[in-house]
Order: sequence, then C-alpha cells, then structure tokens
Amino acid sequence: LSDDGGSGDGGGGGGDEDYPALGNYPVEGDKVTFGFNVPQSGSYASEGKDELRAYKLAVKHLNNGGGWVDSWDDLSGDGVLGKQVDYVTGDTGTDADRARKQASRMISRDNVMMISGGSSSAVAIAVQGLCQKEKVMFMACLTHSNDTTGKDCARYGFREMFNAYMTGQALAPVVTEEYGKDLKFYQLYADYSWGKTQQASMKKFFEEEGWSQVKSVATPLGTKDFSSYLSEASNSGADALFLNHYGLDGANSLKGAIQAGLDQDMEIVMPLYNRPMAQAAGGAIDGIYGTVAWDSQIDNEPSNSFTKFFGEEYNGRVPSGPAQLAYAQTLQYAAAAERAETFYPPEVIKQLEDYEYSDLGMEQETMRKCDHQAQRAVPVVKGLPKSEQKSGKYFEIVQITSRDQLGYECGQGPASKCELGSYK
Amino acid sequence: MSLLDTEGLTKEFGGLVAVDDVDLEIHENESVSVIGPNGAGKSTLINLITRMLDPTAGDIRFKGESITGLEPHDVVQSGISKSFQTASIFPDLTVEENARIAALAAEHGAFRFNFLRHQRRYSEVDKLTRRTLDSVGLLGQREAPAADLPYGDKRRLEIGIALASEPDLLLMDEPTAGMSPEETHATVDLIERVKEELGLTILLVEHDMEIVFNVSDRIIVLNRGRVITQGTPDEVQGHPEVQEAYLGGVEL
Amino acid sequence: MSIVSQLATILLNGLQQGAIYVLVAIGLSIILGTLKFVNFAHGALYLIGTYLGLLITLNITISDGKLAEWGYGQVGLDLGFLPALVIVPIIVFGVGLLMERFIARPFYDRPDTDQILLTFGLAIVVQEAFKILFGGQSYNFARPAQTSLGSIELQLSGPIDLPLVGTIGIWRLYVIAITAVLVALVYLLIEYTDFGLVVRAGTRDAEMVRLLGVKITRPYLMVFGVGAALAGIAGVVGGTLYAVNPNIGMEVLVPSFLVVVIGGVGSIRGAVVGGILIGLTLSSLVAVAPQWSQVGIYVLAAIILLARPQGLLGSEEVAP
Amino acid sequence: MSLLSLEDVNAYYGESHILRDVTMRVEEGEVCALLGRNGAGKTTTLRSIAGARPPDVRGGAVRFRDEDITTMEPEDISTRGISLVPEERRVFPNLSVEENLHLAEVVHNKSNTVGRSIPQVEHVGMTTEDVYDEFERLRERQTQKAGTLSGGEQQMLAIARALKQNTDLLMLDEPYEGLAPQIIANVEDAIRRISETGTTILLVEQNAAAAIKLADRCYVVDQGKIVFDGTAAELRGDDETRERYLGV
Amino acid sequence: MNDETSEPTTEDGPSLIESDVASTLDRFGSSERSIVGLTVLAVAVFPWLFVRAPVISGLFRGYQSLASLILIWGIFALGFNLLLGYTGLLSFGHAAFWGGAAYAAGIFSASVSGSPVLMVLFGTLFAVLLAWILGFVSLRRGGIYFSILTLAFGQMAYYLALSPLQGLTNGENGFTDVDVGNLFGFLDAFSAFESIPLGTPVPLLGDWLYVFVGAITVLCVAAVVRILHSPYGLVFKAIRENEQRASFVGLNVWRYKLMAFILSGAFAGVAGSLFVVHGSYVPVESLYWTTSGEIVVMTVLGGVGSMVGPMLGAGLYLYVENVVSGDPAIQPYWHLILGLIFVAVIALFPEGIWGIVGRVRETFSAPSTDAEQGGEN
Ligand SMILES: Nc1ncnc2c1ncn2[C@@H]1O[C@H](COP(=O)(O)OP(=O)(O)OP(=O)(O)O)[C@@H](O)[C@H]1O
Ligand SMILES: Nc1ncnc2c1ncn2[C@@H]1O[C@H](COP(=O)(O)OP(=O)(O)OP(=O)(O)O)[C@@H](O)[C@H]1O
Ligand SMILES: [Mg+2]
Ligand SMILES: [Mg+2]
Repeated sequence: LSDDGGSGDGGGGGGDEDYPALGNYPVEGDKVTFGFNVPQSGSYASEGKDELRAYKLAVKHLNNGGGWVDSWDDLSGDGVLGKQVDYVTGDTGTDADRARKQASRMISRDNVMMISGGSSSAVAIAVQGLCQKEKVMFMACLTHSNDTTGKDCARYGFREMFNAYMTGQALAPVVTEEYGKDLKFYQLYADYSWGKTQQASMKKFFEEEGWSQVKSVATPLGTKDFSSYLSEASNSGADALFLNHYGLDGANSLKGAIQAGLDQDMEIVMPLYNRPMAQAAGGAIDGIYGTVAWDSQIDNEPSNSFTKFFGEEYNGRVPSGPAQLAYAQTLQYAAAAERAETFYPPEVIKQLEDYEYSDLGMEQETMRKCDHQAQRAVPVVKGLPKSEQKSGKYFEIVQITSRDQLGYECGQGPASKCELGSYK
Repeated sequence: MSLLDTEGLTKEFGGLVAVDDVDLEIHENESVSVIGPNGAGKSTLINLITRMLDPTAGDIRFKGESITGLEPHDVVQSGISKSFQTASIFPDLTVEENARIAALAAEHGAFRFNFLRHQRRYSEVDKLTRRTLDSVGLLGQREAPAADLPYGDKRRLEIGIALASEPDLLLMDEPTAGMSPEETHATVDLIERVKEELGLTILLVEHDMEIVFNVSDRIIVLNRGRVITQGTPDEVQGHPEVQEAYLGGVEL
Repeated sequence: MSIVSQLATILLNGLQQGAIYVLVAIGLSIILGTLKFVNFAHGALYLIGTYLGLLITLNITISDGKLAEWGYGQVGLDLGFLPALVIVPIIVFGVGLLMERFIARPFYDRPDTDQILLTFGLAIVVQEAFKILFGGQSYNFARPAQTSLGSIELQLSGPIDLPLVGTIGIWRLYVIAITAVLVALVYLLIEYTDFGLVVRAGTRDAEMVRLLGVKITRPYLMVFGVGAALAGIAGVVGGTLYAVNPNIGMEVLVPSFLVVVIGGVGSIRGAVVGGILIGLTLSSLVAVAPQWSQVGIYVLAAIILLARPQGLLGSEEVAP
Repeated sequence: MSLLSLEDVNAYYGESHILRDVTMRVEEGEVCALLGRNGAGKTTTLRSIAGARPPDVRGGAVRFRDEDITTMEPEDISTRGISLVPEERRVFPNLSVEENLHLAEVVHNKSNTVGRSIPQVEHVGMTTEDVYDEFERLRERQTQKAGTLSGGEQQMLAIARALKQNTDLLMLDEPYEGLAPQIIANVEDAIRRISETGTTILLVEQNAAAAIKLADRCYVVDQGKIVFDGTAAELRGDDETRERYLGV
Repeated sequence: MNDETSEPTTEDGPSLIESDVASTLDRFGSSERSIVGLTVLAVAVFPWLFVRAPVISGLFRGYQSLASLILIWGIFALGFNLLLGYTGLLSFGHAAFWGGAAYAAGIFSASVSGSPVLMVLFGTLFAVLLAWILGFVSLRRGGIYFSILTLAFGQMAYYLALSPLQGLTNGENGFTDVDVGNLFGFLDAFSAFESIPLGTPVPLLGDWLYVFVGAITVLCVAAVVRILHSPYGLVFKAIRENEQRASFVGLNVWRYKLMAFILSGAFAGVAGSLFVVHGSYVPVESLYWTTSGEIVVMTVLGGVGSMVGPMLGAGLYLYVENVVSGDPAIQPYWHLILGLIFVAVIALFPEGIWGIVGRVRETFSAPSTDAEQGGEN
C-alpha cells in the first residue's frame, strides 16, 4: 500500500538521481523528514516524552551543531547531505496497533526517510515490520526482546539496545559474586516471548555459574495480583527469586513480593529495569539487582557530556536510558547517510552493517551485519532505597559488563532465527 | 372431532394447585367460555395451552398431537394464537407492518434462512396482511404508526395480529376488560364476525356475563382449579354451585 | 509443602482477590437490581477512590501529566492511611449522589442501551481526565507499616507467619475482614429496612410509590451513594495492593460485572458467592494451570450461565 | 365549604388538550361518581387531582380543604389525605402481597428510613387484619409476589392498599375491572362501609348502573367537558344523558 | 457471501399483488438500487477527494492507507449497526470477531495461501463460527446482561490469544508472519491478473488494495440493504419493539437474534480480515475491549439505525484518531474530547450526527427524502 510519496511527486526535482525510487526515496525539496514514534500517553508516556526531548535535541544538533554532532567527524552540524532535518511525531500509546497507524501516516503522508521509536518490543516489532515492507529505515529505540533482532529482525531495522539474552549473561557473574555460589533459584516470568527468553537466559547463565533452578512459572500478561504465585515461590524452599517481568507486571510482582516479605529470606532479582517501573514499585526496588539501557551516573566522556547538554537544554532534567538511545540512534542514521552520500536506503544500510564505533558511552561497539544487533556493554545496577531516590536517580551502577563477556555468534541463540530480508 | 383436549392437566405453584386435574375438550368451530372466581385458574389454563407455563402433570393435545413439548412459538405455528389482555403491539411499526410480522410468521414458519431474499418475493404475505387488516377494518390506517392509534383501535389491531397468524384456535383472556359498554359491543361483534369469516374456534375467558352468555355455545366453570360444571349457558346459569361460588346471586 | 497448607494458601489468596471484586460488584448489583440502572462508570468510582486515597495518604511526585506542567509536581496531603480509609468513602459517596442526580436520574426511563452507552462514555471521560492530570504511568500506593488508632498500635503491612499458610502480607487479612463487615452492613440496610422496600418498589413504579406519599428521590440517592462509597473503599484497599494507574477502573469493572452476573443481579449474597468463586478460581488455577488463570474466570461464567441463566442466587423475576 | 373542588381545570398531554374547564366539587363524607365513556377524561381528571404528571394542568385550580394543591408533588398531596386506586392496578410485581400492603403505611410509621413529610389526615386507615378480612383471597396469598397474582387478585390488592392508607378522600378508578361478580358485591359493601366512617369517596366508572347504586351525586364527563352534574336519582331519571354519553 | 448478493434482485411479482402494496415495495426496490449506486460513486471519488484533489485534499491532509482503513472500519460499523440499530442488541464483544478474523486470516496467509480473497473468506468464516458460539452463550440473557456477557467473552478471547494460544498468535508481540500475496493470484481463471501486486497504484483510486477493499465495501452495503429489505429486516425491528409479542406471533425470536448476531459478526469478520490484508500484521490489541468500545462509539456517534451514519462515524473517528490527533495541541486531549462529544450525543441527540443531518434535511425538503429513508429505518 505504499503510496510512493503520494504519487503526485513521482520522480520529481531535487535530490540525487543516481538511484531508482524506493520507499520514500528520493527526498523531495530541501528538507529531509524523520518520524519519531513514541508513547506520549499510556503507561510509558513519561519515558516516551523523555525520548522525544532527546530526538528534538538530536535534530537541533544535526541542523545547527552542538552535542555529539561536534565530536562525530561524519556529521557537519548543517543538516544531513545538505538538507535541513525536519521531523514529525506520533503517539503510540504503547499500543502496537496505534503505533502502526501512526507510522503508516508518517510514511505515506509525511514521506519520512527514517522512523525511530519503541519503548516496548511489541511496538518496535510491529513498526519495524511495516518499515521493512515500505522500505523505510527503522532505528529501534528501547526494545529488549530477542525477537527484535531474532525471529522478527528486518533488513531495515537496527537495534542499539541489548537484549534479554545479554541481560542474563551480564547479571549472572555479578549476582552470583554478591550472593555466593550454588544457591537454588525460583523464576516467575511474563508469559510471552520476552519473558520466556529472559527466563531462559537467566536459567542458562546462572546454572553455568553453579546455581540450580527449583522451578520456573509463567504468569499471564496483565496479571495484577501475584500473591498466589508468590506464595508458591516462598514455600518452594528456594534461596533466590527472579522476577522476569517488565513494566506494570514488574512493578506489581515486585511490590507483591516485598509486601509478602519474600525479600526477608530470599534474594530477589529483576532482570530489566526502567524508570516508570522504579516509580511504580517505589521503595520496593531497594537493593535489588537488574540491568538498564543506560544511566546518567555512568562515568565516561560521551555519557557525561550527554547528561550535561541534555540538562542544559531542559533545565537540569536528568536524561533517562531511553533518551540516550533515542539521541544516539538518530545520529547513527544521519552519520550513515553522510557516509553513504545518499539517502538511498540500501546504501545507508550497508554503511551501518558491521560499523564499528565507540562514541556512545558503551565502550567499543559493533552493529552486527548478520542480525543488526549492536554488540555492546551492559550496565548492571542495584535499586536505591526510597530515601535516596530522587527524580532521575533510582539506581546505583554496580558494573558495566563489557561486550566480550556477552553476546552470541551469528547463527547462534536468537540470531539463528533471523532472516533480514531484502535490501530493495 | 375435537380440536383441543387436555387430560388431567395440572399446574401447581409451590403449595397452591392453580389448575387441578382438568380434562376439557373443544370441538372445531365451537365458542367455549371459561368462567370462574378470581384466582380460579383461568389465565393459568390459557398460559398452559400457549406453553407460557409448564404443566406439573397432564397432557395437552391439539389436532390429536401432544403440544406439551413445544416452544411457545411452535404452538402458535401449530395453529393456536392468543390475543393479549392489554394491547400488545409493535408501537413504532406501522399498522401494516404489525400485521405483516404475523403474516410472515404464518407463511414462513418460526424461522427461515432467507435473509438475502427481497420481501417483495413473498406476495402471499402481502395478501394475508391486507386481508387481515381489512377484516379488522384497519386497512385505512395501514400507513399510520401503531402508537398513534386510539385505544379501541389498538385493541382491534391486537386482535388483528392474532388473526394474521392464521390460527385455528383463538384464545382470548378478558378481551373487553376496561372497555365501555359501547366498545365492548363493538369488540364482541368483531369477534363473532371473524369467527364466521375464518371459521375460527374460540376459547374465551371473561367476567362480563352478558358477553359470555351471548357468544358461547358452551361454558366451562372453574373454581379453585377444578371444573365444577360445564354445559350450555342455561344449564350453567341454573347450576347452584355456580350461583354460590361465582355469580353470588347477581341476576342477569 | 503439604497439600493441606497448599489448599489453605489457595483459599486465603482466593478470598482476598475475591474481596475487591465483591466490594465493587455489590455496588453494581444493588444499583442494577434496585434502580435498574446499568453503571459502566462504576469502575470510574473505583478509580477516583484509589487516586483520592493515594493523595490523602501520601505526597507523590508527578513525573508526567498536566498537573506537573502546571507546577503541581508534588501533590498529596500526606495524612496517613486510616484517614484515607474514612474520608474517601465519604467523598465518593458524594460523587455518587451527584452521579445519581445529574447522570442517572435523567436516564431512568431511557432504554438500557442508552444507559450503558452514557455511562460507558462517562467512564472514558473520567479515565482520560485522570490520564491528562496525573499521566498514564503507575504510582506506588504504599501504606505506612504502622498506624496508631487511639492507643492501639495497628500493624498494617508487612508479612506475618500463619499456621499452614506460611508468610503472607498481613494487610491481605485486613482486606478480607473489611469486606466482610461492609457487606454485612449493606445487606442489613437493603434487606431489612423500609428503605430497601421503597427502593425495590420504586424501580418498578416510581409514580405509584409517590402516590403512596413517599419521597422516592431520597432513597434513590442513598442507594447510588452507598454503591459508590463501596467502590470508593474498594479503590483505596485495592490501590494499596496493586500499582495505581488510570486503567484500573476498567480493569476492575469487567470481572466485577462477571461476579454480578454469576451471582445473580440484585442479590447481595449472590455477589459474595460470585466474588469468592472467581477469587478461588484465579488462585487455584495458578497452582495447577497458570496459563489459564486469566481465561478461567470467563469459562467459569460461561458454564454457570449455561446451567443457570439467572445466576446462582438470582431469581428469574429480576430478569429484564 | 367542600372538601375538594376543581375550578376551570385545563389539562394537557403534551399539546393535546384533554380537560376543558372542568369544574366540580366533592363534599365532605359523600360518595361522588364520575362517569364517561372510553377516553372521556376520567382518569385524566383523577391524575390531575392526585398530582400525577402527565397530564400537566395549565390554568384552573384544584383545591383540597381550601388549600391550592394544583402544583403540588404527588407525595405531598397524598400525605394531605388523598389516596388513589389507579387504573390498571399498579401493584408492585416484585414485592409480596404483605410488602405491597406495608408500603401503604411506610410513610406514616415514625421509624422509617425514607424521606417523609408529616401527614395531616383525620381518618386512620384499616389495619392489615381488617383488609385481609375484606379479601380472604389475599390472606391466602400473603407471601406471594404480587406480579404472579391473578388479575382479580391484583385488583383486590390495589383496593386493599388504598383502604390501608390514612385517607380523607379515596379515589377509585374503575375498581371493578376484572373482578368476578360476587367479589364486585363485596367491594361495593366495603366502599359503603368506608364512606360510613366518614371518608369521602370519588368513584370513576363507565358502567352507569354500577355507579348509581353507590353514589350520592354524579358527574358525567365527555371529551374533557363536564356534561352532567346532579344527584344519582336525577341521572337515573335522565335517560337522554345516559344514552348520549354513556351508551346505555 | 459475495455470490449470494449478486443474485438478480428484480422480480415479475407485482401483477399478483394489489397495486398500492406493490408501490410501497417498488419504493424498497428502487431505494435498494439507488443506495448501492450512491455507494459505488462515493467509494470511487472518496480517495481522490481525500488524498489527491488539488485544494481539498490539502485541507483534509488525508493519505491513501487511511482511505482504505476508513472503508474497512466502515464495513465493521455497518455490521455492528445491524445488531445495535436494527435489532436493539448492544454488544461490547465485537473485538472478538474483528480480531478473531484478523488472526484467522493472518495465520491462513502464513500457512495456507496469501491470496487476499481466500484470506477474507477464511477470516469471515472463522468470525461466523465464533459469533455462533459466543452468541449461543451471551444470548441466554437479554438486554444489559447481553452487553455485559459479550464484553466478558470478548475479554476472554483477548486473554486466550495473549497467553494460552500464543503458540498460534505470537502473544503480546502480535502476529508478525502475515504474508499477503497477489490479488486474484489463486485463480487460474484470472491468470491474466496473476501479476497484479496489491501495491501498484491505479489512477484516481490510488492502489489495488483500495480497489479490492472498495469492491468488498460495495458488496457489503448491498448485502446489508438486502438484509434490511428481506423478512429479517422486519423481524429484527419487531424483536426490538416487543420481543414477547414477536414470539407469540410464532417467530423463533432466539434464533433470529442469534442470526442477527452472526450476521453482524460476519461483517466484523470481513472487516477484520481486510484489516490484515491492509496491514499484514495482527496486533493483539485488536481483541482488547477498547476495540469493541471504538466500534460502539463510531456507530453511535454516526447515528444508529441508518446506513450512512455508522460509516460516517467510522470515517470521522479514524480521521480524528489519525490526522487531527497528530496536532500536538490536541494530541493529549483528543480522547477526552471525543468522550465528551460521545456523552453529549447520547444525552442530547441519541440519533447521532447523521440523525441531526437528517432532521435538518427534512426541515428543508419535506417529502423528497423517501428513497434513502427506505434503507435507513
Ligand atoms: N407464578 C405464580 N406463582 C404462584 N401462584 C400463582 C402464580 N401464577 C398464578 N398463581 C396463582 O394461581 C391462581 C390462579 O391464577 P389465575 O391467574 O389463573 O386466576 P384467574 O382465574 O385468571 O383469575 P382472574 O379471573 O382474577 O384473572 C391464583 O390464586 C394466583 O395467585
Ligand atoms: N399518556 C397519554 N398521552 C397522550 N394522550 C393520552 C394519554 N393518556 C390518555 N390520553 C388521551 O386522553 C384522553 C382521555 O384519556 P383518559 O384515560 O382520561 O380517558 P378515560 O375516561 O380514563 O377512559 P377509560 O375509561 O378508557 O379509562 C383520551 O383521548 C386518551 O387518548
Ligand atoms: Mg386471569
Ligand atoms: Mg381511565
């Protein structure tokens, strides 16, 4: 149903003509448009709005310089390929259906060249699928499911965020180090692809560290009252409890566990954190291990500068993990286009595939060709007690597990299910 | 031959026996009235025949076939229809549509899989509709919404609907309740006329002795659920039990 | 763990989960059974109850939502939990009165469908209003561990060890107790007072009741108010158990409706039985087939309705 | 002065003008009959007196004990001592016979939990026992839901309910409808006895013969106008009126 | 159902029937043809006006894929109105049929054939089956209970897809393996068309997908009009008016209600399947109660009990959701505003937007509106 640029503008004016029309290429006029598709309502709205700030900041820097743009040699600070960057936004409401509707508007009416967004795997996967179909680039923001670069990977989609598999790898050494060897653990996991893979990788890597699994129970999505599951767990005789839940489920299960006093004789682990979750769970996250996309307390050049100029732009606001992803992904695309010297998607894609970089504050990274999954470091954190929490500060960094301890070979793990699809 | 007959028909409500072992037989083209004190079980009897209520015991046979197992709409299909006490019509439909519904049911049976056939394909339905409206004298107002009819005409439409479903047996429970003497006469005339035209059999429940004694060939007297006597108007009127239990010395 | 203690656990969890639904369902049920008014906005009352409770108990930071933009990033009275438990029902009772007067009353003689549509629309409006004010994200409604009621020290949260069951949140026991008391009170009010009689009569023929010299409007207000207040309390109680966000209203409404239909409309006893049944179904399915725990309650409803269309304790007569 | 008086009352259903300048008086302690054929306006008259809406009364005044009650709420009129046995019974189908009867006195008993305005009525209604004595049938059916009563039983209940109310003016709208002849006789006696206690009675009928038996005075209404006003004897003598307006 | 509708509609009857009855029926007939004709016209010019017309489309700020989506939801609303508007049953569970058909069609495309036509047929079939089952349970209770039960069982479908059946549905992430093939790709008879991919643009109409959706829309409108002029139309109204009496003229009310439910479920199925052909992805939200809520809002806003109203409602709703809500100033409020408007409509103009239009129209031109009236009520 591509309306190839509203069919009024077929083949017309501007832009470089060395490539055939594809998706929304060629770009009309002297502006190139990006689409930012984030939750501005619904349970992730706060996160989404933070992403939006980062996107706007990225556009500003691309057009007028500043921020990381100045330090990336690929970027001029005067638009991209001589065209000023314009953007349109959409509200996904953390709802895959809505997200797709918004994306399809951006593509078929606003002729965007690149869409970025996410905040939940369902949304990211849905939009990524559409982009592949419409031959528009998708730079995934926050999505943690293995599928995004596994079973549902796409030639036109790239993910900077790490995935469930890597989380397990990153956590196991740290947590076993802290709580001692050969403990027995009990797992609850959200009953969908993310929860399952998360649960699987926790089992794999903790058992490699010498722990043993007592039982692993699936909890249907949208379960509000976990008390029954938790009483089962607490009576199982396990020493540790892994809550493979995200978002609202996560907040509810963690809260339930603390209220039932499970933390008193069990070690609780929450593989993936985000801010809305931490807020919803409040003091419950105190001392509980997990991973985050990025955190302002990470101490290295790119991270510190990002925290700094983000704060300057938005009166002292502390950027969240997703914000850093949003900013980075936008610049990544721009830089790739510059290197390709065209917006023609296949060329841009080729520039991103197997691209080596180290300027996102996650040490040395590679955007792997075989599945478009960034090979990168993963920050492991611990929740702060209510008293020490303040807006934008909920965790303390325990360590940053670097990429050579993480990941999997092409054709192994999630990557084995990945078929990227065609360039054209 | 008998059109409708019941055998040991009984209905209990908790402790109360509303209809108690009733055997009755109604022949074709007969007009039978059921009278009796309040709470004697007359309406219950009617409701049992229309299958609004399940009998506690006994059997109801119509044209020789037992109907105790049927759903209410099947009973109507088999040829028994009831005219309701308070005018029960389809207010927002036109007079014609009111009759048409019943005609449709009569011609098509309880259910048919014909949602893609145009109504105009069913000319016999139109004929029946018109004939009925004609016989109750409402053909003139057929375009009018039923709600706009005056009370009397509503009652007539109500009877019309009952007729349009082409019954062999027409049950009427106090059809003239709340009517002025004039209206009552009009209704009685209507009933008698359609009875002639369509060769109906009528089972009437009424407290107005004037009507009862005028229209009925035979009268059945119920008391506390039991048939205490039956016979021609004169026989019944003379009957001492009837005098005492029902008429209470009221003269006619 | 022994089978006995497992059963005990299931029972306790079931009762507690059912309790919330019972509180909401009874409100629905008496309003539906007596006023013949279908209130799809009943969940909204629960929602209001929860947020009120949250704001009275604590002082929260609003990270997203218009309030924050308007400079009320920090709201709440921080009065503690017991005050909330008292004040909220009173306020929501008031809300109920307003609802009866300005929403329900004009619609009593409109078709059921109109009532449903109206209240459904209202539910959306309220939900969206909260989204706009407080944002879509979830808040943590934390109870203080202790509060003192006069001289007595009350242990509100934290685990306790029960024989058989093992450790559970003590608060869950309170929830069950609170519900039991409230249910008893409402039952007495509706079943054993002229008040109940008048309302039941009024729903069938309000004019006739007035012709008998009774001012019907006040009992109507009462019923709606009481129903609302119950939803309000349910909101406070439930809010402290789960994360608080604008969707909880609709989430609680659907199962509560099931409770009403399963138990039989208008029957308070029915609502209790229905609620407990659903609670137990949830908690016991978790033990045997967690995947089906969400679906289970609907299957239960389907089975019961096929067997007894009027609900377990419903009388045919109530049917529309 | 007369207990109840209507002066030039005009009543409407929506735009249709039903009662036209109806003027009538009901004297303390008498039995007054209001006659007319279907759709004449009898029920409308009673509803206008009782304060039931519709119809809405525009113009004219209804006075009870010289107090203007034209615009009062039904409950206030009722508690001033006017009770009505309405057309079509109007018993509460979902309540038992007992409960239906109890409702008639709810407003009078002090301990009730419902809104009430203090009644000012002279004549105290019958006790439940008395009522059951009047209608044995009802005693048998005490615990039954009124909705499942037979037509006649419901009519009895409707009357019984009115008898239980404390009332000075009892208005009956076609009380014999659906009653068996010998019950009709009982009801007639009951009405007589009540009026002997001094309660005033306004009886609506279509059947002139039935009404004349009881009434001291009669009004005949036709197409919303009062077309006859006189004693029962006068009406009995006036064949022409009966022919024209009552069709007998 | 397509072939059934295409059966000849004209009839040699009138000679039998008394003239004036015939005339009323002719009015039905003519209105039937005129309505279908108007629909064809509307469907034909809509995308041009909406997307390409010089000035107007600029005002609309519309786009092709939305045009198709509007028709798809229009079909959904049309079927829903058959139940709510004509039979008086308010279902809050139609998401089950929309979403159910979507999954069925999607899974079918992935595992059997990607032919759009077959997908629609299969999806619709599945919806009909589902409607039969849910109807069987929900219709045990009338009125409000029906609404509550449909809501409940709709949610049940959602939770089923989310967890126990995720092996089929891919749960939370939605069904991503949809694989829509070429239009008519399946029929040798149409081998000439073999090579028509759904994307290729067609002047004026935009693309083949729209042609496909548009054609089915017209068929659906024709089907609904025919149903309303069939005995069912009258029976449905009768049931809405006075159910008890309907059964006492000898109609099997329960089965007719079930049929109304199944028919409207079928249209929801057609729409749901088209939705997958359109988006080649099935979001699990398509089964969530909000979807049922949306169709209710669309239908009622537009105006129940008419042909145009519901489609109008669907169009407006989607337009607001996808275009108007794009405006940052409105974006946070549009749900609220819509809710308020909805409440206002229920309270003040139960006949909905189209009803208001109708009123206005009647005040200006009194008699002339017959033709549509025939179809509308
Ligand atoms: N559903 C029921 N439950 C209990 N008792 C009932 C029910 N229906 C009827 N009855 C009783 O059965 C008896 C017979 O009722 P029925 O309506 O048949 O009397 P009837 O002969 O029609 O009297 P009427 O002439 O007053 O209409 C009555 O005493 C009534 O109270
Ligand atoms: N609710 C109403 N709306 C409109 N018109 C009405 C309404 N009720 C009665 N009418 C009309 O008012 C007129 C008088 O009605 P009313 O009921 O007072 O007559 P009635 O004397 O009581 O007749 P009946 O003896 O049949 O009860 C009639 O023409 C009737 O059609
Ligand atoms: Mg009877
Ligand atoms: Mg009258």
